[in-house]
Amino acid sequence: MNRRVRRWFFLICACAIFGLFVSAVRQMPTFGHYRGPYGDILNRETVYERHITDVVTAVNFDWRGIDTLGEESILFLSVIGTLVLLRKPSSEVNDSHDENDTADKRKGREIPLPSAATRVATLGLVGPLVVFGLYIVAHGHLTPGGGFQGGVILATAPLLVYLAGDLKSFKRIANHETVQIGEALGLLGFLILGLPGMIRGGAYLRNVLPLGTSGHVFSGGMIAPINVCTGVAVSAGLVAVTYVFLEHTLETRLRGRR
Amino acid sequence: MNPLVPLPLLIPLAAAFLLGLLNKRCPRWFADSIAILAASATGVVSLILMHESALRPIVYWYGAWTPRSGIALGVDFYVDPFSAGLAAFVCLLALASFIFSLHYFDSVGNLFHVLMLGFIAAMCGFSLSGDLFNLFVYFELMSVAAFALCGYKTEEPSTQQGAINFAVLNTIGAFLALLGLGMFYARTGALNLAQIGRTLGHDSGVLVVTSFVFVMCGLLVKAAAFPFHFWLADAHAVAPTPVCVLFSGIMVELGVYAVARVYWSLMDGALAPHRSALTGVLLVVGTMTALLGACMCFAQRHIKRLLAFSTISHTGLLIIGFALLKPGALAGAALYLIGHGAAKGALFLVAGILLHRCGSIDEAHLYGRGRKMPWTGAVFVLGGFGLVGLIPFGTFAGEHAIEFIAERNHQGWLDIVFFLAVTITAAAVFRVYARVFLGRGTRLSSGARLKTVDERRETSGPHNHVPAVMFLPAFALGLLAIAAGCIPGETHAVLTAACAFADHAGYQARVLEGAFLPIQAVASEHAPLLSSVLRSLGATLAAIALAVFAISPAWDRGRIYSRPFARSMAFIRRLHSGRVGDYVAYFAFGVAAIGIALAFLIAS
Amino acid sequence: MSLLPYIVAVWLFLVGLYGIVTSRNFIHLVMCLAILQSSTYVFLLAVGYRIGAGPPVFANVPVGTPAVDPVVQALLLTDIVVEATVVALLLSFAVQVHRNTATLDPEKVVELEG
Amino acid sequence: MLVLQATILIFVAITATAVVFTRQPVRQVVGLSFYGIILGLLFFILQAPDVALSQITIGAVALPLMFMLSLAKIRRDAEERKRREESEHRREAA
Repeated sequence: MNRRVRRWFFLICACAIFGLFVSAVRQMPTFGHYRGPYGDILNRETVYERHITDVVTAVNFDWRGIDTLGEESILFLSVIGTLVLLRKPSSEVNDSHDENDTADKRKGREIPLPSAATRVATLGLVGPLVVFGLYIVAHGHLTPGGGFQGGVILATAPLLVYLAGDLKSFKRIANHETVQIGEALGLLGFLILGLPGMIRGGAYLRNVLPLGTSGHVFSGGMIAPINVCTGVAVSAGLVAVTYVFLEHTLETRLRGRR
Repeated sequence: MNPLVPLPLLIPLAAAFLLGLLNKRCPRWFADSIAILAASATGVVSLILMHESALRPIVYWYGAWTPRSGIALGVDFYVDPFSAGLAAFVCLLALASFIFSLHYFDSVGNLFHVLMLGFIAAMCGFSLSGDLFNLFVYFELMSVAAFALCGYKTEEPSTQQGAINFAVLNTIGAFLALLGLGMFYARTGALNLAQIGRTLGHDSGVLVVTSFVFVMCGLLVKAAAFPFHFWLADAHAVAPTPVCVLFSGIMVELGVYAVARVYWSLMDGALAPHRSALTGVLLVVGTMTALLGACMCFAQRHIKRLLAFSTISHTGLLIIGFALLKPGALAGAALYLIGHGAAKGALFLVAGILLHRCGSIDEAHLYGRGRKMPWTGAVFVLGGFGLVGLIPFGTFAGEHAIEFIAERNHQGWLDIVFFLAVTITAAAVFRVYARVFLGRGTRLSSGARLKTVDERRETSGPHNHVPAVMFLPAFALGLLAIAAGCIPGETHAVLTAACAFADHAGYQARVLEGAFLPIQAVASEHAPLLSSVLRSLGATLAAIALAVFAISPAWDRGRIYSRPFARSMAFIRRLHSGRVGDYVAYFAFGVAAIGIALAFLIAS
Repeated sequence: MSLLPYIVAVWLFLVGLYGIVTSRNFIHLVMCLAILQSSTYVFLLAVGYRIGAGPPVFANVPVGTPAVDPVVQALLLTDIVVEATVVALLLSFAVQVHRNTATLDPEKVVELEG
Repeated sequence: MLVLQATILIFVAITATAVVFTRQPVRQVVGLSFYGIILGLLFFILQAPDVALSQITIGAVALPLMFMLSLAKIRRDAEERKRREESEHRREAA
């Protein structure tokens, strides 16, 4: 199809889908009048059953915990996939290094360090950011937030190090090996935490820890440890992905600096 | 609760995480053995589950959240012979491709194994899950693993193109399904298949129909049904051969299975009075898929692409088997799935061997170069017989059952569709066999190259012989394709399982109340075997004749006299343009057409 | 108003689809896919919304206070992670395409045809 | 409240359309980041603080970052290719 035909063909089909969709949603409960039983039951039961005050976290890690295991595996596989896809082609592994080196030097491509003020400011942010991320991870079952969100925040810390120009530390923190170990460990932890419930005769991912008092940090049984595992896996996964994309630049810059 | 149920998901996942943890710190043989061990263990567990669930299906609630007063709180796995059997078949094919790939993939440590294991876990979870959102999660897990595996050979431009087409189409499909899921959730407030089905009752309003259409179209993208099938050939043509075995042998078929599962568990009550409408729409889809796939298959010379189009064609036949919406036809489709998966797996492995030995996958380049590999050629021909549905093969048993039901429902014309599809696809395989392994017939001019993929060798090391680890899996799959059709008592067992599968009320009672309604088995009527045997022999002969004709000089001369035929063929080929924009436009067309047709037929 | 969120959702879906159909750049295409995915966010949240209700967090309010549906929110968290992962994979494909063919235009990268 | 929701919803639709119709990738990334923030806002208003938090961290920060990184990688790729071609030219000339 040429582009014009394709566009008009698509627009006609899109109109049809739109019409179909609108005629369908007219039969849905009106906006703002949720009536299904599932959510309401969970809202009512979670605090009694699980001593957790954030129901969304409870749904993610307890009621529908297996979904989250699947989702973490998606993250894991996609990180592995990115590593595989962006690996250096075998033809580029050996040659072209020297050439690049000289070329870089000749063109004066060394990137200047950020100014001292920027460095101090960015590096100074790392500490609070890590604390904030850890807080979000650890309080997932009490207040909004949890493994995912905290994990993502934690993952931005190494990037700040990168932005501050401290490339060697960044490379140390974020290189494939360490990060991948972190991710795999987090996921294995999640997977293993589900097993005791099964061994005790219940079912996979069944809670076996004491539930504690709701509202306290040590409450909700298995949710907190699973949350921590998720946090580790998510932050490691995101660091890994950004590192893969940055790797080449990083190497050139490190070489330029020498 | 039966502690075995989550294992088909957990074993491969654990193995994947473990290998991800060790990565380069463990030697290659260790990764190989872990992967093979995990696949076999999962297979054994699935077989045990299949056996245990034969009499009564097993429902497993994660976190021990059993339903309260008929409302599901957690996520369940539903094990019946179909779902467990599919998981077992996944593991079997995975085992074959793991063994086949012992010589493969030296370049990236053990990450290939990690991806494959994740892929296996996703497919097992996908077949066992009883929750709509959980199904979506495994759909995505399967997709992500599949995208990465498909784009594995990073140095060829075509690889990325195939992988992008695959990824974009499947992702759009997944999110369309998710919209449908949201509509179901708004209507019923439930995510569990059984509970949605119960809440829907007999409502067949436009909301329910549209939601179903969205979910179904999302799954049909995976199933490569017309007009969502365009990604499949591109993805198969570029993926590494061992991965193709899983793509063609089971992943695509799982899409059809999921449509069947969703229909029988949640829509059968609502659509019971309108079955003929759904049957009509799906028969059109299935027929188009089967015939288009067959035509495109015959027109290929890139062997993997040829096999991929034959997969499209046979998936169309599977869709027809489901579209009849009868337990008998469903049983036939299940048999057909196993028979076809094994045969197609064997064919792909032979293609991999050719690539290993000769460094090419093009019919023209390979002319006569397989003459020194008579046994490999024999497996290839065996696969061809599997595709055409010769009598002892699993495909024969399946086709026989489906056609019997079709005739009883006054859909006798489906015989012709079946005949054409299997004849043409098998003829393409025989043609390749004659040219490559016998060195007979006209040569394809390698000058008039079609724009297609230039495969490089996927393997390193010596190429002067066929290693046993490559030949044996192919041979075993070929034998399995025969065995799938001649296990005594199989037809009856599959029919019983199909009746349980299609028992809408029984499914709900089993999941939500833990009750067990006795299965009302359809007495297996003895279909007239003789006519089926004759038809299968006829199709085989026709396929051979067509292949002989295709390699004879008469074929080239005949081209001049068949302008309209050639022109329509060229048009069909132009549709498969390899441009993702076109494919997405066809996707929109498919959704709109299926949705409007179904809504219109049901409303009237 | 009662239909607006749903219409916005399907609009996002279709506009994303339109972007993909007409895209001349793989990076642009991936971004359109991200937009398309966000349609499911809007749709699911709209489905679970309840006028006048609070968030499903009972840290400071007693149980029984009207709250919106927690399930769709949990689904969304999964959904968002899925989006990020798919985008990462597609971007690495795009980078590879450019490395191999020196173009990002889907119309020009045609290796698989017929 | 409803008016606020309606306004933001319409704003979401407009921003999304703008992002799709921006054909220049770098500008589009900025738009996407903005879109992520507005979506996060919408989620807050629809009483979903958990989702809003992850939408803002992922949709407004992580995703645009990934896009930027891959754009940078592609640009560098193009430069390298050009340099390689130039040096080949020179070699041929010599």
